[in-house]
Amino acid sequence: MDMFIQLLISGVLVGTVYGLIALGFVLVYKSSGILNLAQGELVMLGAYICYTGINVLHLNIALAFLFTFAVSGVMGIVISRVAIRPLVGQPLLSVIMMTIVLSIGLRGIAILAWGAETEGLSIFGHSYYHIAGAVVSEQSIWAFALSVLAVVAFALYFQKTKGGRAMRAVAEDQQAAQSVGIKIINVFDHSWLIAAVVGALGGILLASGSGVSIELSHLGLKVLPVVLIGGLDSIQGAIIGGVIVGIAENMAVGYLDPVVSDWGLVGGGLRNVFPYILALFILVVRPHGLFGQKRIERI
Amino acid sequence: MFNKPAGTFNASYTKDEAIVRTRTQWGLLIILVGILAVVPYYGPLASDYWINFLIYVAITVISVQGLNILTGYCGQISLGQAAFMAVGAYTTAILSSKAGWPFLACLPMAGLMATAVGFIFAIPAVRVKGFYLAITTLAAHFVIIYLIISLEFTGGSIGIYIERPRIGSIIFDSPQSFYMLVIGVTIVMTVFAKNIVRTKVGWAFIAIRDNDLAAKVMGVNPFTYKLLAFSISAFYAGIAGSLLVYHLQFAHPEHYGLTQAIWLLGILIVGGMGSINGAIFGSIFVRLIDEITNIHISPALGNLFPSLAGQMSAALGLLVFTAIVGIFIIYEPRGLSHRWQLLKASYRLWPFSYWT
Amino acid sequence: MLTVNGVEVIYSKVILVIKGISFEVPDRQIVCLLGANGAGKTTILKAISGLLKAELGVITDGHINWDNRRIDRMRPEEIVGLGVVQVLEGRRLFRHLTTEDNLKTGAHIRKDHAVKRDIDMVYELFPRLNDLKKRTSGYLSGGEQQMLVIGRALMAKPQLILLDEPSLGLAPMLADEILKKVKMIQTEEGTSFLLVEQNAKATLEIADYGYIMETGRIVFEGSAEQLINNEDIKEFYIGLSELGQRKSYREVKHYRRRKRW
Amino acid sequence: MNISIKRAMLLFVLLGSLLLLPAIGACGDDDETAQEETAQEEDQTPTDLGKPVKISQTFALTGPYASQHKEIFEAYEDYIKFINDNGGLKDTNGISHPLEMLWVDDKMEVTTELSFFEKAKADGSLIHGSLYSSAYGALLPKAEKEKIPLFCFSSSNMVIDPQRTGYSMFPYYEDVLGAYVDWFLQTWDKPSQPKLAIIALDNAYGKSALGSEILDFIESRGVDVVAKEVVDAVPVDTTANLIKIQNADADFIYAQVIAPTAAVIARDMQKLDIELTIASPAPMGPSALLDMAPEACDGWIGMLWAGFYADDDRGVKFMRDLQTEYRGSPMETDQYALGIASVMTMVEAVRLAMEEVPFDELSPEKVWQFGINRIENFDTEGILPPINLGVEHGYYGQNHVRPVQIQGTQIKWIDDFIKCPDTMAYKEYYQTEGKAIAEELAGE
Repeated sequence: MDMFIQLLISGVLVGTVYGLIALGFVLVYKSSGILNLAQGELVMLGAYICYTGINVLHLNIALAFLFTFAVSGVMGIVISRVAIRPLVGQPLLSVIMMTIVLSIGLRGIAILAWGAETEGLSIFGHSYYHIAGAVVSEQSIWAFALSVLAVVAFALYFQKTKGGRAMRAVAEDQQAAQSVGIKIINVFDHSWLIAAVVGALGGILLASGSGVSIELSHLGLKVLPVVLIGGLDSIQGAIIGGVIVGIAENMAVGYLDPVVSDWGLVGGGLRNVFPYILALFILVVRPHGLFGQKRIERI
Repeated sequence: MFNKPAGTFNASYTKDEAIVRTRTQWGLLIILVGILAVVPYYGPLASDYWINFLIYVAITVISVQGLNILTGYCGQISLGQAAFMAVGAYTTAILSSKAGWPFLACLPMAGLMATAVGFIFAIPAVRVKGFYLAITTLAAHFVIIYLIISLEFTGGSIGIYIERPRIGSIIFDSPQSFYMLVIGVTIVMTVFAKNIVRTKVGWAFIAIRDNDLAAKVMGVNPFTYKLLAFSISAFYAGIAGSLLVYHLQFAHPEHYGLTQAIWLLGILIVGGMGSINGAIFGSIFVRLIDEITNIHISPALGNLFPSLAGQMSAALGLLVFTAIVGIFIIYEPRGLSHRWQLLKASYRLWPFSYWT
Repeated sequence: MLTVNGVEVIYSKVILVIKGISFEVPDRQIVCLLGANGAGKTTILKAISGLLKAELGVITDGHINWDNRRIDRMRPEEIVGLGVVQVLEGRRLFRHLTTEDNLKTGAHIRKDHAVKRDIDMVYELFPRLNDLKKRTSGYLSGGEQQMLVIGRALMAKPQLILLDEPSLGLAPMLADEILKKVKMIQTEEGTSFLLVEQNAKATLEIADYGYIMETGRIVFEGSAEQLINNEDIKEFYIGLSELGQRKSYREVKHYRRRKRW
Repeated sequence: MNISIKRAMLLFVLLGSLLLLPAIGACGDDDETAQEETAQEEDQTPTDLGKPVKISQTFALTGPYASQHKEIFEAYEDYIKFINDNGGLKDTNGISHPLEMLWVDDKMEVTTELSFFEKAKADGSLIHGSLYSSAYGALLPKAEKEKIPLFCFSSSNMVIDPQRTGYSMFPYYEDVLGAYVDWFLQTWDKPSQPKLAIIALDNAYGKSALGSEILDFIESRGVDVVAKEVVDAVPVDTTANLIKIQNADADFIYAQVIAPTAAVIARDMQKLDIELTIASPAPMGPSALLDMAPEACDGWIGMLWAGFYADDDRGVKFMRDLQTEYRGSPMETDQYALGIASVMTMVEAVRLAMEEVPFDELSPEKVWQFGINRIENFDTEGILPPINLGVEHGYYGQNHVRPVQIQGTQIKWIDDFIKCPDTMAYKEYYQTEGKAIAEELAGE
């Protein structure tokens, strides 16, 4: 029982960060219809930029966060202008490949700038708390709190402001949005900016636990089952999907690994694969995820 | 459809459907095959290094042909091709090393096994489309590689060694002989692909790619044909994987990473989707650039800037791939095959090449 | 005043859709474009509003002027900024936004603070929308949706509205009501309209001037009265013969094949 | 139309410039040949400098092992510079030859690895090295066929057996785990059966600790393996795995991971208040762990093959001097030490062969025959225990590990070199049959 609660709580804490990263992903998809497979690299770069802010520029933590957001935001806009704008109206494969290629290029840039070494990123305290029968680290509480804060801030922005409305309008109908004078490419820039910033925040939060490395970009791939489960175009789906994946991972390690281990799968190791298997099953039942909209297609 | 020589008209449907239409084309084809046969023995490419490279390009061509049928013709994006290659490779490795099956039995079995696995993963995949499909195939990749690395009989994380292929009493031991074998299979698979896409099945694929709802209305069942496309594509991947494992003589899960799948898609884009020639051009072009960058330039660059050697060379390959594929996506989404068409057209229509 | 001068539009680099047409929309007037499906009416509207570019359409010849400024090379948002707003065919709402949010997006390009007042003005014009303020617009009825898209266009404070088939898929009564509102907007606000319609009879009742398009060309033009009284127009677009009887479709077609403007 | 022409032109310019890349590469080659020519000219004048002697090595400077491999890469560079600054290698005629390393970043792609191997072969490399099993496995059949000596930096026992022309001079992962179990049992004084938990990285390197042979071995020592956990290379959270270990009531842990993984595990262990002996094999890199999780890694043990850490052996001093000279300051990372040990051995094999074979007749096969097979009790002066390679010596390479521990902010040796047990039951195979094959190869 103790184990169950511990796994549940750590799953929720990590899952919120996944949800945050998935949010950036969903946003780009909604506004520009582009599957951003480079989200993992935005996460990784965010962590590196923050590392530079703290360890090279010797900024304090708040400034380092702002520095990271500013640099990532600019990067998001540059990506949007250089790589994404030419893709308007291109076939799906081109769009998907472009983001994949982008992810490879960003990894190249990161290696060029920071080398491929692993660095520690210690920004939160290292104390531990007992909450509801589980032990949680200060780092994961911060990660949870900041993710929730970011999600709420984002939701308010999306619902209440002119920019947010423009994004929602573009997400619904690009041509109609153009017809009322919304500049679509600005909205693209906007969504990439936000995707880069929430990605960077997610990167900092994750790296504060596991250190900064190129491999951090693989955590970006965790976003994919999240959005498959939640639905590519649903913001609440992203958050809930994130939490589901966080919990599912932990439960898979805790309860399924021993089972499959007995079946002959050495050591289990379902952590990464289980969310995908779950996503595959959900897709069979609900091809648009739990919260995704079913698109009505016309010939 | 400007791929017919000017002034050449087809007098019958049989002729219209023929793969090779004119005598010149027959001639060129024979010369090409002749060149391919001579290359490992004479000329600048007659070294182990280049033969190794050509073998790898040929294996890539097979895999890309499969992906081309699925993605280029049927419009279904797949990131799972590397994993299906792994299925073919491991089928071969296990049957050959543990059960002693000969090459001629292993090769088709590898294809069929990959087809079977592809079929299983195609069932959820054909229900979804677009981006969901892309991620679903990604899921297939992770699950397959996970199973390979976790199971005992696949050699797990250790890998499996296998012997050189043999047919009857001939052992394909030298690079040259293995090259011949691979080229032979590649030609057969390419002709097969060409045949698939010009038949009714091929047109059904294209109908689904262009609009699967419309295809459905026209009586093409998208579900069946998508499954078929997935299966054919996986079959090609299986054959390619089988040849690759014979080439390496070693099966290891790390050889079939996601990067490989991405490379295959990149090659498809550079070559030109929905074109049999494109798959060949793309494979040669991208692999050549990759080879030159990784093997020749990146260490040289590293030696030039010793303090940054690691960074430079590691980043270079990634950036070059990004540049090539990115440029093609933005400036020439129809790929090299389109350029080739233009070239051919301007040659045929010369001096009246105002068609373009 | 909008002047379209010798415009030619090509789609996807091969399909010539508009074959050089010229017309004008004077200030404070309702001008209608009539024609069969595929005549290129929607295309010319999109050419004016700049939305064509997103659809791989290109204006290859001619020019479009609005108040003596060339607008055919401008981006859609710039054209909206100059006071020319298109209302797309098929009631293209932002279906998951509320009625009020839809109206707010209509004012996207505006920087002033009178948005709230203008929203109230739209509610005054379409009182039914007032009751549905907080409703998700996707759940409105067809007529309400059409009112909302017109209202949304009004939020940009346009001088010219390009209105594409407002009565499409609406019951005749609702269609008439919408057209009446259009007339009302024109007289009260002084907004001019370029109206594309299939329902020629009702349209010509409110229009000042009309053009007939067929396969990418303007084949006939005249004031609303002239058009109404023209026999051919009656025949093809209003569907009445001289005797005031509806002709069978086959006969019309047959005749049409024979006669070309 | 204009736009498309412009685009086409741009495309061709860009592609053209890409195709220029080989030209640049060729320029590099030209330089080399130019160097060779000048070297040849110098040959005739009695300045004692001959053609370069080439060795080749691949690294994975991209991917999960990048940071380790970069240190190893630097070690190779420094040592080769050192050899060349000290006159290069002398051939049978007493002429000195500079040493040259051909290398490539294989990005963990086997095809690059294989391609480079063929190129190195064509360029006259005498000995080849790769760093991890998946690449090594694909090279071995080719190397074997042409009798090219092939070094695998770190490997699992299964990949490398039976040895013919492929070598790992460091102990196998399985054997290191065996050594750790034995080492732990020395101090086990409780009456109960000791319980071991294994944490493995989710890849080939990690999972080699979970092979059935090694598990059988551990069982044969009377140790119960109570948990087999698999974690990501860069995990977010290992709480679930550690709770299982906690619940299984393990007495000690073996973590076949790399430093970023270890950092997360260390923190989670602290969080869950798990205080058990935990050790990792060499690729983990205790110095990197200390950088990443200084507050949580106290007590972590590294079962190292070589390393720095305040030893006053001559070899360690040598490495420190090397780093000071070529890198500005001593960095003292354990991967560097492994790199030095490895390149030293490779160069030693070439040197031994050059003593026997005239320079013009040098070939990989000769290096294998007269170099590797003559490496007996090769002394790295304290970096590693004496190394034995080749047919006559009972063991290929050296099979010792030495534990270090992170104590506060220091890393300290806590024991001397320990001989690893032979954990593979079928090891007898290459003591008999495998040896016969090797002898047969040597006899040809």
